[in-house]
Amino acid sequence: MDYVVELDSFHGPLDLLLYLINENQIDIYDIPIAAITDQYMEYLSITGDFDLEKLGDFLIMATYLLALKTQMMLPRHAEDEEELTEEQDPRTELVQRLLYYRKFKMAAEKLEELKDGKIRRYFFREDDTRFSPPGELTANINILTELFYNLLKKAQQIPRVEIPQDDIDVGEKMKEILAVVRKHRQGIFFKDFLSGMINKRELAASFLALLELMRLQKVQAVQENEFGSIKLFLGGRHKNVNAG
Amino acid sequence: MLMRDEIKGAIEAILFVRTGRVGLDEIIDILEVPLFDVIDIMQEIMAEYNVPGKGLMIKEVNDGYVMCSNPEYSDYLVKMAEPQKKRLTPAAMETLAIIAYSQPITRAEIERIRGVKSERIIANLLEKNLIAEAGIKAVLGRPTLYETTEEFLRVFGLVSLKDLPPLEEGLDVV
Amino acid sequence: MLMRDEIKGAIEAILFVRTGRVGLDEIIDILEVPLFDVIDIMQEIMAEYNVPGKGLMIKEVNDGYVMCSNPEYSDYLVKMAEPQKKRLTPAAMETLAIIAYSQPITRAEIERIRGVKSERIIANLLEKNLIAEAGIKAVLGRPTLYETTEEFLRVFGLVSLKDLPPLEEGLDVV
Repeated sequence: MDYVVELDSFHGPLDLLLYLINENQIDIYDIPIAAITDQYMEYLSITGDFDLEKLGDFLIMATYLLALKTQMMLPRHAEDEEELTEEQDPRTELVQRLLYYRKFKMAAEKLEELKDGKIRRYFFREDDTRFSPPGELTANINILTELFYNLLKKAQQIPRVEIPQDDIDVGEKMKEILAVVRKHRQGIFFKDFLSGMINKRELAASFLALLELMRLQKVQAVQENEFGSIKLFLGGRHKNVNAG
Repeated sequence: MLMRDEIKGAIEAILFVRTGRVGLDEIIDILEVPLFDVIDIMQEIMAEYNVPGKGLMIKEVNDGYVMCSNPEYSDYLVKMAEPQKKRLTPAAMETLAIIAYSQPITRAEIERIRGVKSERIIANLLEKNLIAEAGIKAVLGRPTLYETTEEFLRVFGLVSLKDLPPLEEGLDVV
Repeated sequence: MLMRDEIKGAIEAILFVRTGRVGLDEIIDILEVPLFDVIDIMQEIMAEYNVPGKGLMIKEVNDGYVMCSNPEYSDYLVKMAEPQKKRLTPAAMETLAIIAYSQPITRAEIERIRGVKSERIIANLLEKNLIAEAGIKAVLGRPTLYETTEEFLRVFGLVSLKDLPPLEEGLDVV
């Protein structure tokens, strides 16, 4: 695959997915999850200097896709041999989200055209009040004080976090995850595993570690109902998703 | 007492001076003329203005009026460089579109549609005065609601939100 | 090629949109019509507009034109609610609050408190003359310090910074 488009140019995981679907000329109602997931993961592996905060959102989608891929590979009961109905298809929620997102993405393009006058539009008089002298300002000192007070209160609730200079070791994180997953035989929610981490680099390292563990099939991630709510099990233990 | 032609001229001047909507009530306050007369004269003014080929138009919006250019000429007006044109990133445009079509809406709802954290973009749109806070949603956590502003209408050349281009067919915005 | 009526309409729209003078050269550039035609059509437009009683006028200024309201109606225009007094955005108020209570302060310090980039807001407050640069902090990078101005005191109705409302106990400003 040629990486013509950098991950950084996508606004989010849904944007990247839509791009892949478009590039491969895939029917959005019948997405080959395995193939798309692999391509998506390839994109993530070449993140480079990617904004870590944004990366977190991409990684959540990655875990979701991997869980979905696992679910799709499960053998179905004999009577399900025919076409899946919409309710049965595990991809339905993803498709809905993609369609919904795409609608706004298209609306954004329309708005841009409107702004640039590519679509006929009204113009109004230039707003010269925007350049009015500061004498025209109205302001209230009590609001100012209250704002600052609230800021201070908020600031004092947030513990200061120093971001370590050294890269957090993904290998170390893999060991940690394995240890935790071994301890929780009934499975543990990934978000519970992450809770307590306040450092973005640590979060990202944990995601990467999890993805690697899943690739090595040492850990299995299962998505139960809700989007984004991923439960982790020791690899190979949890064979039947629907029973869980 | 003002003559009918004077009222007409004064209303034209009032609509011209204001960038944006002038309420019917404001016109009555300023001119001290009965509602009935103002409505009658407005009909006459609008009939004169809103003719194909004319440069200016007058549109009715929520019990008020806005003077704007005739969209026929938008190709030319685009060429007039407006000081500090507001450039928006595609991600900001996307967020703005979600707010425009689904307002009022909370940050969590926006993030659910986009699939990414949007705090910084929302702060940026607030700062550009394209969106504003629109109260609190009565759900757990009491999140802030956002809506688009008059400035949004101005920048995107809309008289009211009704002028937003229709969304793709077959899919309803919840 | 534009028809004469279209050129007229387009010029009206151009003059309307701009608050201030539009040069003859600009009109020619935008419409791509010969100078001679523009001058001729402008004569016609001005003859139509500049009639007693009309709300709008078009004046010739230094090889250009300005659309403005007819001074006959200035008594009414004065009565229009102040072109809505400028309010600071919540984000700008927040930034100003931090500066007011913690001055002199650097941008990095402001951003640490707010948790968002504040460069543009600071530029905006500087432009409004509500804050000013107050030297350089003697730390790595030698960042600029900011403080509030006399104009800030005036806008907020304070005689001096001592009049800032005291903060509640238990919260340290740092």
